[in-house]
Amino acid sequence: MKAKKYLPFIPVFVAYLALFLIGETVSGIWQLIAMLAFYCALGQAFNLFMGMTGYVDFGYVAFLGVGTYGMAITISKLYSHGLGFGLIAIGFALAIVMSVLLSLAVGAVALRLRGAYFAIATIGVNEGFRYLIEGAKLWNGSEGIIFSGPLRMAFGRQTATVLTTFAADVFVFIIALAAAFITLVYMRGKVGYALTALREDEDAAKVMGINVTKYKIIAFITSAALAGLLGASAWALKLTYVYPPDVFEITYTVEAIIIVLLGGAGTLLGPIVGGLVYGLSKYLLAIILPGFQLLIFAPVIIFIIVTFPEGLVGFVKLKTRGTWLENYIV
Amino acid sequence: MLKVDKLVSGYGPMQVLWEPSLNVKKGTITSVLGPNGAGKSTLLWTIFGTVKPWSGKIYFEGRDITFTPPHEKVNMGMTLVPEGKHLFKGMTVYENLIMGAYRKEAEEKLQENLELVYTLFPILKERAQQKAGSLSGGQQQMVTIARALMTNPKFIMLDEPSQGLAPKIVLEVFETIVKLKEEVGLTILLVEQNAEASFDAADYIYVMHEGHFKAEGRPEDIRKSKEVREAYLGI
Amino acid sequence: MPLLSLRNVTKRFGGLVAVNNVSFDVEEGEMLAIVGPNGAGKTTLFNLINGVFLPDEGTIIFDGHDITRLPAFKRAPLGIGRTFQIPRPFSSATVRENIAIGAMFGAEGKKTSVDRAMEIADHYIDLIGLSEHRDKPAGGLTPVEKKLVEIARALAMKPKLLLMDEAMAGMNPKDIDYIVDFVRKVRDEEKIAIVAMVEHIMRAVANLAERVVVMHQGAKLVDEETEKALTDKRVIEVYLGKPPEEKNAEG
Amino acid sequence: MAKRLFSVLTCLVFLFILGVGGAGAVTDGKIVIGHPACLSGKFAKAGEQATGGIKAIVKWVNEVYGGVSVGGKKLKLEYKYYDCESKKESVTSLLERLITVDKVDFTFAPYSSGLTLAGAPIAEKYGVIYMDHGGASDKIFKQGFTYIVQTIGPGSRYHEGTLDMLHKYAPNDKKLALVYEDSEFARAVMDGAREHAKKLGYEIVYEATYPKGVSDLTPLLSALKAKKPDIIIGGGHFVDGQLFNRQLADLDINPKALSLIAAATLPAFYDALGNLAEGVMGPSHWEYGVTYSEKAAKKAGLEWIGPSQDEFVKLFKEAVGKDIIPDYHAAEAGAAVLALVKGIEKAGSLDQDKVRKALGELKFMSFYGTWDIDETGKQVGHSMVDVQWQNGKRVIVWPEDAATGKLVYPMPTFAEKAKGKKALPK
Amino acid sequence: MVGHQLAGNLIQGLILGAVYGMATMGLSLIFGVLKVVNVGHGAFMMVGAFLALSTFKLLGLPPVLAVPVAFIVGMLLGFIFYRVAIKKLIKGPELSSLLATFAFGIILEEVVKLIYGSEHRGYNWALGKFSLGVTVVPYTKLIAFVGSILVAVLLYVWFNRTKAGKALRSVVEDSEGARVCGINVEWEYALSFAIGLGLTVSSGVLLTLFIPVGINPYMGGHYTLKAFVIAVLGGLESPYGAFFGGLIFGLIENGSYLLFSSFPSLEPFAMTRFFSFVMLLIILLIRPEGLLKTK
Repeated sequence: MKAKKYLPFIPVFVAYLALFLIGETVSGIWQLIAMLAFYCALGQAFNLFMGMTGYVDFGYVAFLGVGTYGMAITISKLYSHGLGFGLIAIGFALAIVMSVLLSLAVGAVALRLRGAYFAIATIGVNEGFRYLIEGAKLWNGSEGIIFSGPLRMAFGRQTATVLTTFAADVFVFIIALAAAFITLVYMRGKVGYALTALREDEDAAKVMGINVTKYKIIAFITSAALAGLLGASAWALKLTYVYPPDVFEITYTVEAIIIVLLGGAGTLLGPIVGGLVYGLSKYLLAIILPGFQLLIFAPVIIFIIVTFPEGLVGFVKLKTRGTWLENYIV
Repeated sequence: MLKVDKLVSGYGPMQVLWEPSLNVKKGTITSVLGPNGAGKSTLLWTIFGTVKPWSGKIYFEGRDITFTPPHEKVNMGMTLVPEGKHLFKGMTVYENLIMGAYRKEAEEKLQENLELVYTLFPILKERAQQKAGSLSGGQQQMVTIARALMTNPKFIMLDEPSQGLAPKIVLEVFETIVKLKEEVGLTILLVEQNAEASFDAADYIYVMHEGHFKAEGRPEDIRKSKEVREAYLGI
Repeated sequence: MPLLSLRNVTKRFGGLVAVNNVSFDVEEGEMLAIVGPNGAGKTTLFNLINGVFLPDEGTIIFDGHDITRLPAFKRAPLGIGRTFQIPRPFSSATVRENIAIGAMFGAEGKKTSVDRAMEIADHYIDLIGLSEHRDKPAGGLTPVEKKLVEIARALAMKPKLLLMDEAMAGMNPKDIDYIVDFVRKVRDEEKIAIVAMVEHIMRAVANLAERVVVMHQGAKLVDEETEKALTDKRVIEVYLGKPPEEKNAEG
Repeated sequence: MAKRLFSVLTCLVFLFILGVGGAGAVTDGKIVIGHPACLSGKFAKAGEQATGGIKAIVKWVNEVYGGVSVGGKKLKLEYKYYDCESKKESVTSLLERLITVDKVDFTFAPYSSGLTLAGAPIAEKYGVIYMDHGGASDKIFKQGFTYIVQTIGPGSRYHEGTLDMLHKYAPNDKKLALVYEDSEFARAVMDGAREHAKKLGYEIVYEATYPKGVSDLTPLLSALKAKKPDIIIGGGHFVDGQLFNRQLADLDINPKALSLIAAATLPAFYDALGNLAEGVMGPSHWEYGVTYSEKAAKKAGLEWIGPSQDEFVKLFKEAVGKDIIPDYHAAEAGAAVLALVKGIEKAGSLDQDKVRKALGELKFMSFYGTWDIDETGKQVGHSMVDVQWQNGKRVIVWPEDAATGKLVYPMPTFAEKAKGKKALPK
Repeated sequence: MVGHQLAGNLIQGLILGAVYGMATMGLSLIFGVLKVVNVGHGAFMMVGAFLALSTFKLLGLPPVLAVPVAFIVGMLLGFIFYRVAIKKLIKGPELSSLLATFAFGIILEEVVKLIYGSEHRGYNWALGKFSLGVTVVPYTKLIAFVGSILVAVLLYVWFNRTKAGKALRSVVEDSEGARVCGINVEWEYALSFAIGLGLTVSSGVLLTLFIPVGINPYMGGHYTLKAFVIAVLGGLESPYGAFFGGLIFGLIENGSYLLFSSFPSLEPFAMTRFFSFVMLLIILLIRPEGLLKTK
């Protein structure tokens, strides 16, 4: 009974493991795999909140942004203190703290709103925050932080290269897996049932004794913390620089939405499928038709959305209901 | 006037209508009775075309209108008075009525129909410039019926006209429905939960349950049938 | 001490007084019907008791707690369950999950694990006779089945007081009898006080309730034992309308 | 439905295999340059120019120059590029693909300091030379990367020449206003300009920045108007420069000289503003009309390489298939190819470290001007030119030895320009 | 002096605000009728900007003549996109239509890039200017201002005085009610999507009268964001609310600059943006139905 609940984690784990192993064994495609993992992780973390609550956080990228800053600030300020890998750990910790703090602030304001109003309020937070950084010259303002140098000085050439071109991506894998696992734990626990209830009917849920605000905030914070970690690894540690317009770019939220919807909102496997479809098709089009890929890509999105409104995994889930696969595809 | 043959429809994967067949004679009031969820409203919405039929046929004055879109059905002289308050709350009573005369043929007869409506519901003339949303429940129901009359129909379908109204208002509404038949000469298909009121008004009754017609007949017969009353109507 | 007691409760919406200075008590294990035509203020009253609205005046005491200003989600764990006029099950969740959600967050929610909640759900599914629909999404059920799921969900909350909003509206007599019997049985077994709100199905009132509160235009009109209440002159007047000469007063 | 799903899945698997595998380019007898270019997204304009410039020079090397001589053999150049959509995620993956799957020999950075930085660790990891042709930030070269080589000049010096020139032409007009975009690059330019202005004794009467993507500068300009500056210098990118000039005209603010970085020197600037651009100046890395030639190289004692300016323009037009004049984006990318060719020939090998060493020692002149890098890879040899729009043409007015005309000072007022007055030297 | 500057800024802000307002009306209309958030909004404005550019540069005609053309082009695009995707998506999850509009935006950007390239373009339609003492206003801006108001008024008249407009209004009020009146609701949906895009594309033309430079395929992005804020200011579902929301936004954006520029450590422009987004949040909290909606 208990173990059965976690069966759906098997295909998720297998998918990420396979992706990881392909990247490891086939030489020279690690960055592609890393990009795919980034998109999967982005979808997985975003889905944790959007898929389970039905709320669309359009300003989601702000959490990645502050996470990036968390790591960037740590490395650029503390690199000379000889902290070793503790430096990275502090960076991640600061990323979590900053994204959680921001999510608390956003949640307090925006989570009272619903539908399009929530979405637009969160856009406001994202844009407003970016302009605050530039306008009040927080954290170096528009000049951003470039910290490849400090990273090298802290770890040496060799290690720094490994950190940026490999370890950062491994962290992304871990974050994706963690996001998937937390999603499943939530789904199978009281949090998930509370979220299902509030997604379907918020007032009825309240009357059932569900503290809807609490559960929304739980999902929101978890999702934000994962985003912060993702920013800290995939953007800070990997790219070693941060400019405010680059990390608060709303396109990333839209990408997260696309990934989740392509795969199927609220499903566990959806973000993986969505991330792979999205990342791979863009990548391939960029190779085959450089400069024209978006022209092809956009109609493909429309086609998929029209044909599979419940997402690819959502569609398979409906089709496999009642078969042995039911336990695995969630 | 209206003939429905083995109609099947539903929402998403859920089938609601299980092949009911029905016949409405010209100049009569036909009533469909049954509890909530029996599929009465779905029947009307499917006839009108908001809900797409899965199979079966619908004929109006001999023409096959199974897949005719709703606005064309209004052109043919058929309309529906929806359950609840589907009126334009932000517009005045007068504007609501004018919207009823949207199609050309109805617009030509606008003055004529407006007079008729004002005779039937004098209160609406008084409140013509008031926002429809500010009226009482009973008056709102009058506006929806009046608006339907403005489409210059031959045949109207009423979906639970007594829903949510105080008992004495229900009586008034049914009196009006009978007037529509007798004085205006309309053919009426009526869907109701409130069996007692329907018995007095209707010429013919169908009893619906879980998407099927379980009984049909003249009101006296249905009223007499203890079995039907006990099993389906709860009176 | 009564289980629930309302004292001089008033709720206004703009200029409209939806509930006007209403007081009454509900004893433990009692079955009370609140009767009144549409617009009498019954639903508002329910919403005040379980916290969807907060009253403008008056106090509400439940089981020794003053709950007048308590948010809705904190009232359910004290033992107030509720069903809606139009059933509102969580459509995408299965029947079993719906009922389990009740158990998870109800009066004993804190102590109830997810697995235990599922077992409780199974118990109620069997009780309401929906075993074959156990793993179907609740959205796909018929209205009557939805209503049953909703009642089971409320019962799984282990309430001391169950508020049933028009639980019988629009059902056929067979189903009404079934639900009435079912509710009586559960009440007798679990000692739940039941307050049912009824618009016009007197059959259910007569069978179900021991006492009737009649509401009219937001105020309490009658509070009597069932038989007395149903034959009360004022009640008949409210239900069948005033004499014809006053007919046009409305509006 | 199931069938459709199946076909979608099959396609996916197929695409995946295609993406992962891909045919490795055969590199024998060729030198392949890989470039994750910005052909769409926010840097699409610069990306189009850069790919055009590279294509033009590759063609010149193969057809006119006859190939790159390595170890007695003449090797042809090949150019392979993908579109990174101006996005950092794509830069890393496409750059790696170019290095590992396509097995290119040398790589080019995408445009902008940010994207250049995004790719740098990958180039470092594989030890492949990474030609920076569009990332001007000085900070890139303080990070300790070894394989990065810059062609574009560092930002801090953009406006130095402008100030020197104005100081010489109008020593008494001392009221200077600095108005720049709030970006890392433009701030570097402003800091450099401020320093230099102080040295020259300018009085900075107004200094302000505006954020990227601004659509109305009115509030800033009305404050600026009150200060009545003689000289305004600033800018940042393409759009804001056009906007700045346009709104100066709208609000009737008439400085005697106006110099804008990035925007003012592009043909699109005049195209967009028409006569209002008359007399406006801009510092530029390169302009059509500069006087760098084989002769000039000889005079300066430098080795000359590459096509003449006119040849380059012709090749560029062929490469992009449009009748547009290349701007400095194209020129600096093209010049980077020339530097690479020269470096390879000098090293006599395709070995990355040898070529990198050779590039470090290389100093030459091309149509783009002088090319010389310091030990970090930063460009130090290239000097900026100052361009002024005179009668619809870009005239190089500074430095004097490269100038093709004389500065018009003060420039006509906007009211005069609106009536059709041109900035013509007396 | 400061008073002068403020007055000047506010006048310019008012003009820009009118253009912003008109540019947001289409967004609100589409959301009001279809509950579709048009994420590709800015891309449609960009199409209008290119139409204005081509009218002036290729045909040598006053760019303002492009307004009706833009309206028709917008409507055509609207009908096509409605038919291709929106029709099937309005009944589905609300996000799917959002993605479709995003994809439409990309398609427009890439097609325009194919035709015109990614150069930043502009045109110079010189009509002279007039002075108001505190500031100078070119006649082109005046035309943009008057044009925006005119379009808003026309829309208002159309909505409230014509039969077709009333039909659309009735669909907004209650689509079932409209259906039983014989109104073809499907058609009204398509029509409102088309009109919404028509308005958006023509607002792109008017925008170029205010800012005739920087016209390029990717120019629309930040107008989309601004339009969202403005739409919420005005109540999200009401096109006129959006218009007044635009006026307010323009005034605030330009008016608060002086305030922030008195703090030397701040970047005042970015702070005005920050301020307008903070204001958005405050409004959403106190009056989520919008600042201007009376109901």
